[in-house]
Amino acid sequence: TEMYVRDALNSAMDEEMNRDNTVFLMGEEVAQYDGAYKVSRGLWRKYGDQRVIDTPITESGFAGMAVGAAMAGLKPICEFMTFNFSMQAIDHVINSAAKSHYMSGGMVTVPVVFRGPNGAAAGVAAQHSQCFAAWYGHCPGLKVVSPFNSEDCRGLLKAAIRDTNPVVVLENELMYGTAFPVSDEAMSEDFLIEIGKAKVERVGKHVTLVSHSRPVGQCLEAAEQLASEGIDCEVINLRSIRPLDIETVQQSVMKTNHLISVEGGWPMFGIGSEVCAQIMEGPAFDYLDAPAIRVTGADIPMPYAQVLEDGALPGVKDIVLSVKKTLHIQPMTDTA
Amino acid sequence: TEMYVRDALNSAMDEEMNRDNTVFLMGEEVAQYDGAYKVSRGLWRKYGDQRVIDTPITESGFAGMAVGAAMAGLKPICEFMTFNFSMQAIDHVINSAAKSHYMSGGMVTVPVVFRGPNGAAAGVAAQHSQCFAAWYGHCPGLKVVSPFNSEDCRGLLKAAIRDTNPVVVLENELMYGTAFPVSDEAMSEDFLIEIGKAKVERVGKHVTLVSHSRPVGQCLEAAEQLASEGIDCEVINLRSIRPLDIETVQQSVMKTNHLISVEGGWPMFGIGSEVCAQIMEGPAFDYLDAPAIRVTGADIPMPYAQVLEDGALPGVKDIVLSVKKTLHIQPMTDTA
Amino acid sequence: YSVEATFPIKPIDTHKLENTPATEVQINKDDAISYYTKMQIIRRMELKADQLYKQKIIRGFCHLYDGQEACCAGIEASLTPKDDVITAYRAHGWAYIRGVPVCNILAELFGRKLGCAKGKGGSMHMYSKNFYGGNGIVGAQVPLGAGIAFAHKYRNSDTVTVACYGDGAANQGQIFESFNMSQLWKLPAIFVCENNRYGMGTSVERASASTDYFTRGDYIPGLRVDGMDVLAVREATRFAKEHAVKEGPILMELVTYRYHGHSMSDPGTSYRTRDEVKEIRQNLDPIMNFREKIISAGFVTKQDVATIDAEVKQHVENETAKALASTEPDFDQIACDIYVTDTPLSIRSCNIYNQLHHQPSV
Amino acid sequence: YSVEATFPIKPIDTHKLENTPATEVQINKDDAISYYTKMQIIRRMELKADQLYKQKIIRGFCHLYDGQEACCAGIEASLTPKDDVITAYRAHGWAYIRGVPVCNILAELFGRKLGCAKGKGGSMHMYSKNFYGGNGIVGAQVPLGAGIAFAHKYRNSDTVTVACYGDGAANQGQIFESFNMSQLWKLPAIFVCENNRYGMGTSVERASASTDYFTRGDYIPGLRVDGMDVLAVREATRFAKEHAVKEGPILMELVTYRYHGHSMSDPGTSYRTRDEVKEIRQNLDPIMNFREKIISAGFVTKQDVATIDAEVKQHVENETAKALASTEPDFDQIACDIYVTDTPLSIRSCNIYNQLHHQPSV
Ligand SMILES: Cc1ncc(C[n+]2csc(CCOP(=O)(O)OP(=O)(O)O)c2C)c(N)n1
Ligand SMILES: Cc1ncc(C[n+]2csc(CCOP(=O)(O)OP(=O)(O)O)c2C)c(N)n1
Ligand SMILES: [Mg+2]
Ligand SMILES: [Mg+2]
Repeated sequence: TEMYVRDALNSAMDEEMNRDNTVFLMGEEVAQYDGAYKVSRGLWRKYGDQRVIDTPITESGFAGMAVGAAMAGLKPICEFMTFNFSMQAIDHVINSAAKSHYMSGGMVTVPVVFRGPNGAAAGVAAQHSQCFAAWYGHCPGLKVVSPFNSEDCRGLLKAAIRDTNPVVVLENELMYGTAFPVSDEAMSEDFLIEIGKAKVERVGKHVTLVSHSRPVGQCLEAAEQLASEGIDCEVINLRSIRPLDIETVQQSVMKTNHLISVEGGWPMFGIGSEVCAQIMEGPAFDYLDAPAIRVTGADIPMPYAQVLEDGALPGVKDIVLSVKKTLHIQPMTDTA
Repeated sequence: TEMYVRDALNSAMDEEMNRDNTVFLMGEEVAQYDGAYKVSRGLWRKYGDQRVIDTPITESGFAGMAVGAAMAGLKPICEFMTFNFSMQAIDHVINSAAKSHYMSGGMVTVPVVFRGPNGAAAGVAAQHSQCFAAWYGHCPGLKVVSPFNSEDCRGLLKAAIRDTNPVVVLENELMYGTAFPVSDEAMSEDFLIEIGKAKVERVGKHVTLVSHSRPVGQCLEAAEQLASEGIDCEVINLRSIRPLDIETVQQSVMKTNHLISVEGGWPMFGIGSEVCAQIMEGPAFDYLDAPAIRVTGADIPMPYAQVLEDGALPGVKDIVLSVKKTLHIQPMTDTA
Repeated sequence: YSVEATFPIKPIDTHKLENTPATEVQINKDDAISYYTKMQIIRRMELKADQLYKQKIIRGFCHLYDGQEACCAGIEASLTPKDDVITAYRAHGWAYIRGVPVCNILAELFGRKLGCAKGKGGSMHMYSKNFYGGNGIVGAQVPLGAGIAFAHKYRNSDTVTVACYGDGAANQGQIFESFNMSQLWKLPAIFVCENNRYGMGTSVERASASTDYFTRGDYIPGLRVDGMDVLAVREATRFAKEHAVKEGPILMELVTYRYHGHSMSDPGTSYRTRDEVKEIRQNLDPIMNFREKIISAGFVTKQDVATIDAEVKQHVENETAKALASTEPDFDQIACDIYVTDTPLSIRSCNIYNQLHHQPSV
Repeated sequence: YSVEATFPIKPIDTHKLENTPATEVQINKDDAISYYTKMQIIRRMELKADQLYKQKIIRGFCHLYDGQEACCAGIEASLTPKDDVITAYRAHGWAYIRGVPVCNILAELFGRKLGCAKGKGGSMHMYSKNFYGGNGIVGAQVPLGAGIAFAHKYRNSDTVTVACYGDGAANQGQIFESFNMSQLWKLPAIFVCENNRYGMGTSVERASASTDYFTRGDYIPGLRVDGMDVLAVREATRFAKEHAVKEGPILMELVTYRYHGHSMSDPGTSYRTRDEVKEIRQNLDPIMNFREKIISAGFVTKQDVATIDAEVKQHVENETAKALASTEPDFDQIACDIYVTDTPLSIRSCNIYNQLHHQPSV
């Protein structure tokens, strides 16, 4: 079967709501409007006002309410229309959700899911294009996942909903309309992907590309392109930002001896920074034949104009260039 | 002269308010109460209600107002009683302050300073102990400084106030009551420290310790201790988180061939992560005789009890241990 | 031709006010024609944007203002250029009224060099002197506006700041925080709720426990005004400005309507009926009704209006052509304007091999 | 001895309510003695904490509740154990009233194993069944409380949630956001503003454009209650609970006072006069006045009260001793309780050589 990312997310919520009537969805326009990006299409008609709830545009308030409801034993899925707006509510994500279990010595549990599109969309400029993976990944007490394809979306969102901990699910608007093949297993109602495990999306031997979300696809594309030149890339889809599955990266690096991280977010204190640092500190370091390097979003607020936006986001060409440089292969001038 | 960190900050504000009457201070309890930590002592009495303003406990509102006032040409110093509370206002720090100059194509300027104590204090538990250096450092459009001693505080805060860009000044409550010698030059009313430059606090040849804020002092202590064992540490005080002065770190590493980062914040996507990644990507990498490693806060929400709190924050012993391990010197058992 | 006329306006509801605005307003011919022309230009510009969006010349978010023209035109009519305005992402009309030529607005939407934000901001982020945008974050412009008002007060000027927000935004906590501080410090702020009945797809009753937006400042006095009548809005703003300068903050709810969907991806028909839109277009349109008024007052003839309309149309066409002729921003611009800087800066690109260059600010 | 009595209470101001609470309340002897004893235990516990703070056995933040005892005791008197409560960082009194023994509260303050949060939370973070803390972030507990109320409604139970906040917190935007959603969805929530006249060093008039806190829910009905009278608070809460279950949210302002400074670093004398504190202690003390009442009602004699007081004192001493006897948490605990987990986790310590171990949850 092929399945759109949007439908993968939708079916994950649908099945979990069906399975457990303490699961409910709240957020702006999630009910009657079917979701700003139609991710919750049909759920309100199916589950009604009590379990699919349109909120006012008050992120701090409704995210706090989701956390409160979770403390009281429900399993809220709190949608941020985009994660940019989670900044208005971030105190609740961190101080109310992530820290309460610890602060209470294990007494309070917060089985809430925060989800919504993260990172850049198209033509929406600086305030609507931020990637929050590193910020949320910074904070103990949270789990943070960043699915790439439909299978990831189903398995990780279902796992997130069943998790007793607060989980941040970073979706990608640019992927909602993309279809991916999905295995029968992944279509099962009990298909869960363990949070904290990366996936080797493509086996290769010359260089490891480690990425999350949409850029995983760009890594796969770059790998295709490079394959035609005899360069064999291993592509790792991190899937989970916290916990970060460094072991899978390490094993890969011990084989390929080269590492490049690829992400859409800003470079400084980003996902690649942590991967590089952990690799440096760990057993795979001695296997590196070249320094690990990062491909990232440019270190700028997102511009609106297409030509500038294109330059602000990593593309296949940045990956190809970086692979060739790392492997000391003279890149052709036009890819630079 | 000796000067307390608190007084360094206080004198910096006082002098800049004296110099430029568009500079004003706003925040909770900054006026009549003299500041929750007495950093603004005397300013209200000197400058009055118009320029030293007690706000209600509404961070989102008053931080937004500070940004608006800055857009309109004033130079607000916006105090967060602690940076933990800046989470309620972080949308304004990022989306209103950091991004506006770019989004407006250079038309809007936001000369605001956000300041207050950052990171752990003593016995205040998880919600009051977070370090925001990496979060703010992640975001282009902001400048972020993290002073260590009295000289840093004077020079960086004064530079921040005069800067036409939004600057986040991350102070440290545990240092407010510490006195440091201050040079005559640093007592000058025009003493400014360039934002974006690190300082070599101690010259050494065996290993580079790079740090910011209070842990710089711990690095210096560790260096003293290690000196008695013949190990000569170079200690770099980053001073600025964004821009990050990697050149100074690189130069040092090229000399010492060993690098350890030291910070009070959480490890993942932290300051050390970025330092390690940039070193790996840059010219100093080939000079490393051992992998760069990180000393950080433990990856846990801050516990309250002293014995746990001690274990959650890096200490001199963690630095000493890490130096010895990096230099392949057998640490004595009791330092482990 | 007459040169002056008096019109009745719908009574303005008040909250915690002793005085009330007038129920009749006087207007002279030049002003009337000017309001009409400006509203018409905004209308035409928005329709042009709609058309170009469909042609994929505009991309991403784009929020149109047609239907609400009387709000910005009426407020501006009672402001001076030294008063300040800040609004949300539905900013095209405001940008124009505050002095940005149509070609720079459209060029911004096209992402071109000529754009009023150099193509970096897009639909939501337009600015000009004494106009602070354009803000993509619902509610965020309100504390910013209160801060701008704070600056007026700090400088002892007799100007005001207008901070606009939608009915959806009206529930945001930071707005209540701004109300509180503005009132405590008696800031010269006019808070304007442009109530167009929906926030994206949610009608006011589903989002707001009280839809009497003009009363939601509690201790802040309020006015509820016909936002489809430029004269009512002008009069209310005159009143509000006087209050704001003398006494402190005041709130205006402008009851209005948006014809388009929320943004270009919203057909705007799932949460409201086509009949509703049609009825408002027919009966309450701010431009059509004002046209009737200026004709009946004897300011202009039908023929004159047709001439104005044709000129407006031509103007927007010309401006569109100018905007379309503008090229994309130079790639070098990508890393400029991040900071105000005296010296060039090196900025990290997507890979570590090609640095970007931040030129010094001019 | 009498077993039942009736007392007048100060008239309760109301906002948007047709009915009003009673102006006289009946109380029986057992309840009266129980309220008295509980308030007295809280008072003694707080004084003990003060003493031990000065001895440096308690460290960091510590916010005492003495003066406000009638608030938690009165509310609790009209709740069932299935109703929920959440409050701010001034949480000791509430923790006790909601069932945490004094020794576990004090042990938490000492950072000991016996602490009700295992020593991990400290003064601001105490919890028990149906008591959700204890929150260090001003205002944050209010949407949390609304969310808990949402859960009650979701489950169709007839219980309520009480969410307490201070006069300083009352200006926080997230509170207004919570009001709006609670009213839209008719949640069984009682919002309680414990107005003790100051938020840290700022008096209510300097922080709040309206100090009529009971009216600040706008469309939410409100009560202003003498927060120094346990019976008034009990009656208001009874009324409020009835309303909340049937109609939806309601707000109670409890006018009260804190004797101590804001926290232990605040002597509490720079922003208010010693005379003010003294006067309130003498005339309005919730415990002293209630003692008069129960004596005058014939529930107890002076002698009985002295016995209770002595027992309370002894109880708090005993509990203190137990708490002091408790040891520091095992260092292994440092990395536990971060997550709910079935399997052990390895957690990074401050250096890369010594991993910490997160045990599975029990
Ligand atoms: C904080 C935040 N939350 C959500 C959004 C997404 N969003 C953009 S506009 C909008 C509706 C706003 O409605 P209203 O305030 O009535 O303004 P109108 O669109 O009617 O002009 C929403 C939910 C946003 N931009 N910012
Ligand atoms: C969001 C936030 N801002 C600031 C603080 C610091 N702070 C703690 S308590 C307090 C005063 C609160 O006053 P009030 O709400 O009246 O409660 P009270 O202390 O009187 O019980 C302040 C400013 C905080 N903890 N959280
Ligand atoms: Mg609207
Ligand atoms: Mg108070």
